[in-house]
Amino acid sequence: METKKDSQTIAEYIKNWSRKHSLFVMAYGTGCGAIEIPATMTSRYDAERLGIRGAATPRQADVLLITGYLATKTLKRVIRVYEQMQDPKYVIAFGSCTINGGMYYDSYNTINVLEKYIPVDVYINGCMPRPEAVIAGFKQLQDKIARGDADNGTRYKENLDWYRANQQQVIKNWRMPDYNW
Amino acid sequence: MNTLALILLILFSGAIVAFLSEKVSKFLPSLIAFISITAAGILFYTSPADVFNFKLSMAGLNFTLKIDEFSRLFVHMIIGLSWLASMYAVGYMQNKERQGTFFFNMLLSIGGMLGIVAARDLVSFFVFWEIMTWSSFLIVVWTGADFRRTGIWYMVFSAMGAYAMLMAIMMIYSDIHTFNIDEIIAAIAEQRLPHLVEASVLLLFGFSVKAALMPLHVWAPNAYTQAPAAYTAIFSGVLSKMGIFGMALVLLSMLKFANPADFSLVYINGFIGQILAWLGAITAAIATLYALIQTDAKKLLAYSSVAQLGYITIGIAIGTPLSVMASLFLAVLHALFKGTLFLAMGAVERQAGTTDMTKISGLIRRMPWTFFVTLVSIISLAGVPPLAGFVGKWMLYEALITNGNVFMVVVVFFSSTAAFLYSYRILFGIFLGQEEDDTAHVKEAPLSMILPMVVMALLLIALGTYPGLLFDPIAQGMTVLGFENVTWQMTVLSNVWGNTVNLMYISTTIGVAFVAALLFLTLKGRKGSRNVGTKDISTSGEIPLEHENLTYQLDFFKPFERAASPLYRRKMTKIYDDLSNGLDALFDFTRKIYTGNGQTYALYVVIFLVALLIYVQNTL
Amino acid sequence: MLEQEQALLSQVTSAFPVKGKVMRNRRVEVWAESTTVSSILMYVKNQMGYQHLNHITCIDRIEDTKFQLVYTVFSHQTKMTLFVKTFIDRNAPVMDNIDHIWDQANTYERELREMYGIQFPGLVGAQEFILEDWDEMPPMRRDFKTEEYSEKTFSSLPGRENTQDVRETISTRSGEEIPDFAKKYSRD
Amino acid sequence: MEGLAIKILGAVITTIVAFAVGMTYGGITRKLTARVQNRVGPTIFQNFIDLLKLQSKKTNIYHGVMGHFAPMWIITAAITVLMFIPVLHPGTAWYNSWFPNLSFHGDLIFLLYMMVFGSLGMALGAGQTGNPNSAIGVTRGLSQMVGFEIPFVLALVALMVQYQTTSIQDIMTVQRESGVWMMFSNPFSFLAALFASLGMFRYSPFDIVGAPAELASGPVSEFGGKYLGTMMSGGSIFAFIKLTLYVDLFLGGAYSIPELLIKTFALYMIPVFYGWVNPRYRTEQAIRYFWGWPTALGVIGLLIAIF
Repeated sequence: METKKDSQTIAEYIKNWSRKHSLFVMAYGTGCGAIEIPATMTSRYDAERLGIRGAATPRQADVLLITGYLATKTLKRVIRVYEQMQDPKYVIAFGSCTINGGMYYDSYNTINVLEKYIPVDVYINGCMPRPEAVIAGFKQLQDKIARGDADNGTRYKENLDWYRANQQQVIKNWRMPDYNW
Repeated sequence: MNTLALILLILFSGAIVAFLSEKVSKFLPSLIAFISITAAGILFYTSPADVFNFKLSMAGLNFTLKIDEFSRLFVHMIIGLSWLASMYAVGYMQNKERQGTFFFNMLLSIGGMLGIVAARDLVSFFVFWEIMTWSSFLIVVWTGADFRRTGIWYMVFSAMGAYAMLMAIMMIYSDIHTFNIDEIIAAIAEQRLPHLVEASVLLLFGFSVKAALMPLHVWAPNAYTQAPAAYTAIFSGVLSKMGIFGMALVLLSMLKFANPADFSLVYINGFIGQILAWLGAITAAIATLYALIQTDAKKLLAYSSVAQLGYITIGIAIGTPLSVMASLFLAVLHALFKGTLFLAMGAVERQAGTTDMTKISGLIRRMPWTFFVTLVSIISLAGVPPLAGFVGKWMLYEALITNGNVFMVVVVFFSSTAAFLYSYRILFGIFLGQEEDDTAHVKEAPLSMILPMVVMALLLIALGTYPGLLFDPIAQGMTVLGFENVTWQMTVLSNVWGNTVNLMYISTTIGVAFVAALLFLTLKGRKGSRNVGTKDISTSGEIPLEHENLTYQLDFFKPFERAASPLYRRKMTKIYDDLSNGLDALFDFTRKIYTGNGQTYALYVVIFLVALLIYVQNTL
Repeated sequence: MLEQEQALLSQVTSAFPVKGKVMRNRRVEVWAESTTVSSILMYVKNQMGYQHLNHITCIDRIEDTKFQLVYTVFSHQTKMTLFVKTFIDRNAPVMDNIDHIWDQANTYERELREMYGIQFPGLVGAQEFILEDWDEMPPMRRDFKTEEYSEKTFSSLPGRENTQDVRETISTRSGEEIPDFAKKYSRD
Repeated sequence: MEGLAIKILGAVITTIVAFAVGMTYGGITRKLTARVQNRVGPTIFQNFIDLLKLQSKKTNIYHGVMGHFAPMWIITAAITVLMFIPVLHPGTAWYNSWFPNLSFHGDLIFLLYMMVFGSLGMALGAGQTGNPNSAIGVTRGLSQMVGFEIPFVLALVALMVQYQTTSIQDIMTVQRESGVWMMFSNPFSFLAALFASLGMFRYSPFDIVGAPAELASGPVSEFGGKYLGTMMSGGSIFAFIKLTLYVDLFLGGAYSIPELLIKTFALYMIPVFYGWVNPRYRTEQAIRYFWGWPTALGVIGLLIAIF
């Protein structure tokens, strides 16, 4: 861990430091977990003190926060939003549903593992995770950014074929436009 | 032969030849129009300044034509814009029917305008005025569309203006038995013109019609919209300035040269000027409000022309050196930027088929040059530095503030701030927004259409830093109007309080900052910078389908409209409609006297006789 | 006792060849042939003031190879709910379209079409309602094996197939007892 | 030549000061807002961190040439206006050495129009993205501008007529010589301008342009990375410019940087405080707001200035 940090150049270190302390979150309220986000952002838990702030559109966002289960229909939109985000970008998967399907493990239209479709940096488990857990997840992401490990977009681009194959297995009628990424 | 007469002859005979040549080829009239305007232009610019004198005595009348320094400013505008517009018209009118009629009238009206600015007697002034009015009327109804709303309004108002002018001319003639303008001015100076005020008001009424001033503007938006774009540029750019020319003649030459000792006359002059200025300000405000709710780009520009003419009128009506200068500067600029805008809209109409902003969008990549010229003219129109429009606006504001017309400044400021709204509307509506598939076939207009627009756009850019290029002829022209020693500098603006604005520094700062920002933003991280299409937008993750139009075009300024709804409640056309309906009813009532019944007429005779008897009885 | 309900029942049964019963207070059900359902609904809406269509429900009676459809209508005047129930063949499920009686029926019928594969002749509306690009058996049918489908389509990552109950692990790690009430919800 | 170098250095220093002050004020506002909401809040330098992060994004998306130009227009307008505004009192030592820039060469009306330049670029860039939210945001912004411009112009005209000058420097000099600030000599105009400033700073209830949660941040919704970062810097400089302009015009200018900071901060807190206790207006409500009492105050101020 420390070795990696030492291997960074000073410019990279500063950049990563700024990225770490300024996380614009695109909270994609796909499932029931979205209700935990207001609690995290407002007075009691106040995520803004860590530099975490909501972003309105994927263009401005750094972190894609998937809050809960993803229907296949929603997955399409999530992929779209993810691809519209600009590097470096990070994904936090939130709740059990994104890990193994959670209580929707046998549903016919809810995906079970998010990581098959887009790369995930940090999982926060629980159903629902409490705001403390969310903040702990953000902390973990910040550590990862500071180490320079969080190269989510690169991972996606390098393994694009694998991700695309998985995505197309679920989204049968693949109508994602060519221009999108 | 006399050069001035030759120029007019070239134009008028060119008109006839153009009309006849349509039989030979559809293409020929446009070419002949272009050639004759080019010839007239070459003749004008190659001849020395003192040859433009022409006298003709006929049927006991002396026709005098002379181009002085003030007229010369307008001649520059007329010839310059007409030349560019006729070059543009070659491409624009391609494949259209009845070109002969169009170019006949176009050349006729250009000749008419030249005659107006050169006329030094009221008869030839009036004759040329009517030539201009009629030829422009024929062009307005040329497309044949919507004759009732357009043609009739235009004709009725022009006729009203012409009658008023004729009455004024006769009034003056009955007083001093001359038509010559110089003699009239001399007579005014010697106070030999008892009907000066009445005649001035009537003349101003006639000119206000052409300048589309507030209560008399109703013909303008439709007429500007209906005329083909190549002519609308001239129509709105210079033809409407003939009203301004006339106003300058009356307000600044005739009334100003009156004896200053005559208190009432001076008072009247100031009074008329104030009223005109306020009318101009109200015109500017109201027309701007109506411009921003239009959905057709050409109609929007038509309303905007009315508004801009309001500013120009203010400057002339206030009558201080700075305001007159501002007004004339704005007049030339208006010819440039509104000419460009109408030409650009014509190009859009020709290439994309419509100027309805709810139907087209995202043409920026298809018509980049048209977008560029539109952008430059819109920035000039809005008066944003560093382009030329700012110079005119600045001088107008400073003239009004230093003159104490503070509330008028607020009205003008309101209208020019609201002008940002429609400026953005037109840029966004046509060139920005989503790129749609149904406009994918649109190509850039041909070079012969682009070139005139680009020339004017470059002029606007140059005048933004070097307005002195234009101050020079304006200052010379103002000498004729009686403003001696108007001071001007090439790149510095100043008002009577001694405050200055240095345009050179402004342009330099903007240039340096912009280039620095451009380099920084373009070079920094250029590997990661990507240009994506307008369909790649964040719509909450939804993928817009091909046929889904996401452009925001309808009810564009609805919130503003709601906020300003009291201002939209009254429409001038409705008032005129009510007036005409009322008159109709009145005459209808009057007509009832004539019942067509012999007994009723017999009764009238009896009543009349009784009344007569009673009257005679009483008097005896 | 339940006069209103009896009156309603008798009114419907006298008008149509249906049988039915009073379920309880303000709940009346009638059993009808599938072909008469639309006329019953038309009748109760127009003649008896049952203006409100609450819902259309489908129950998959796989044992009888039948779908049971339940139309729930409600009267704002009498505050009574009438259930019109019918069976249709599960192998060729076709039912009368009633969206000319209630516009909102369109939505329910599109859902039934998608989730059970019941056809409503003359039903207007996009074929896709909630699902996108669905080409399997309609998913709400009971013979659709949802877990199998889920495993096949949304298979876990290699090494994470085992979705076991982790509470054992957690409890041993933190030295806590799993309470009894929690044990009975265990997946195994 | 040496004089030119000094001048350029002065311009750079002015820009840096304006940028730093604007950004820090933004950060302080965020901190204060957090404290008001009983939160800890970010550090007051959070905006700098955000900017650094935005500028160090690896990929940047733009939609066409106007989208690429828009941030440049904003920053150009910001720097140009800054160059023509007297940051400090003319004649003071600090002023003469570092902040004279070009403030002799522009006047109030020029500044008013120059400020629009940036908004125009922004509007064009937002328009080309094709995002409907952007266009809606722009129309709201323009409409609101027509709203607050009326009381603002009334106040400024009163100012110019009262002091018989349109130069900002002269206005400052007159205030210094007479010893009475404009805000006391013509309080009505000052109030009108103050109300207008609420709309100018776009804090709630006048945050209808960005309208978080309603328009997806409005005009900037398609801008990210270096583009958003540059816009942010331009916006910060503009905040400083507006505050300095108000201080110059109504509060008699400042003799030194600390004095300027105190005055501008006090002014800045007015829209911020007002925003804390107000929900968002609709566009037409906002316009009507400005055309109501603020305009009446402006007219009274103008009448006082004339007579």
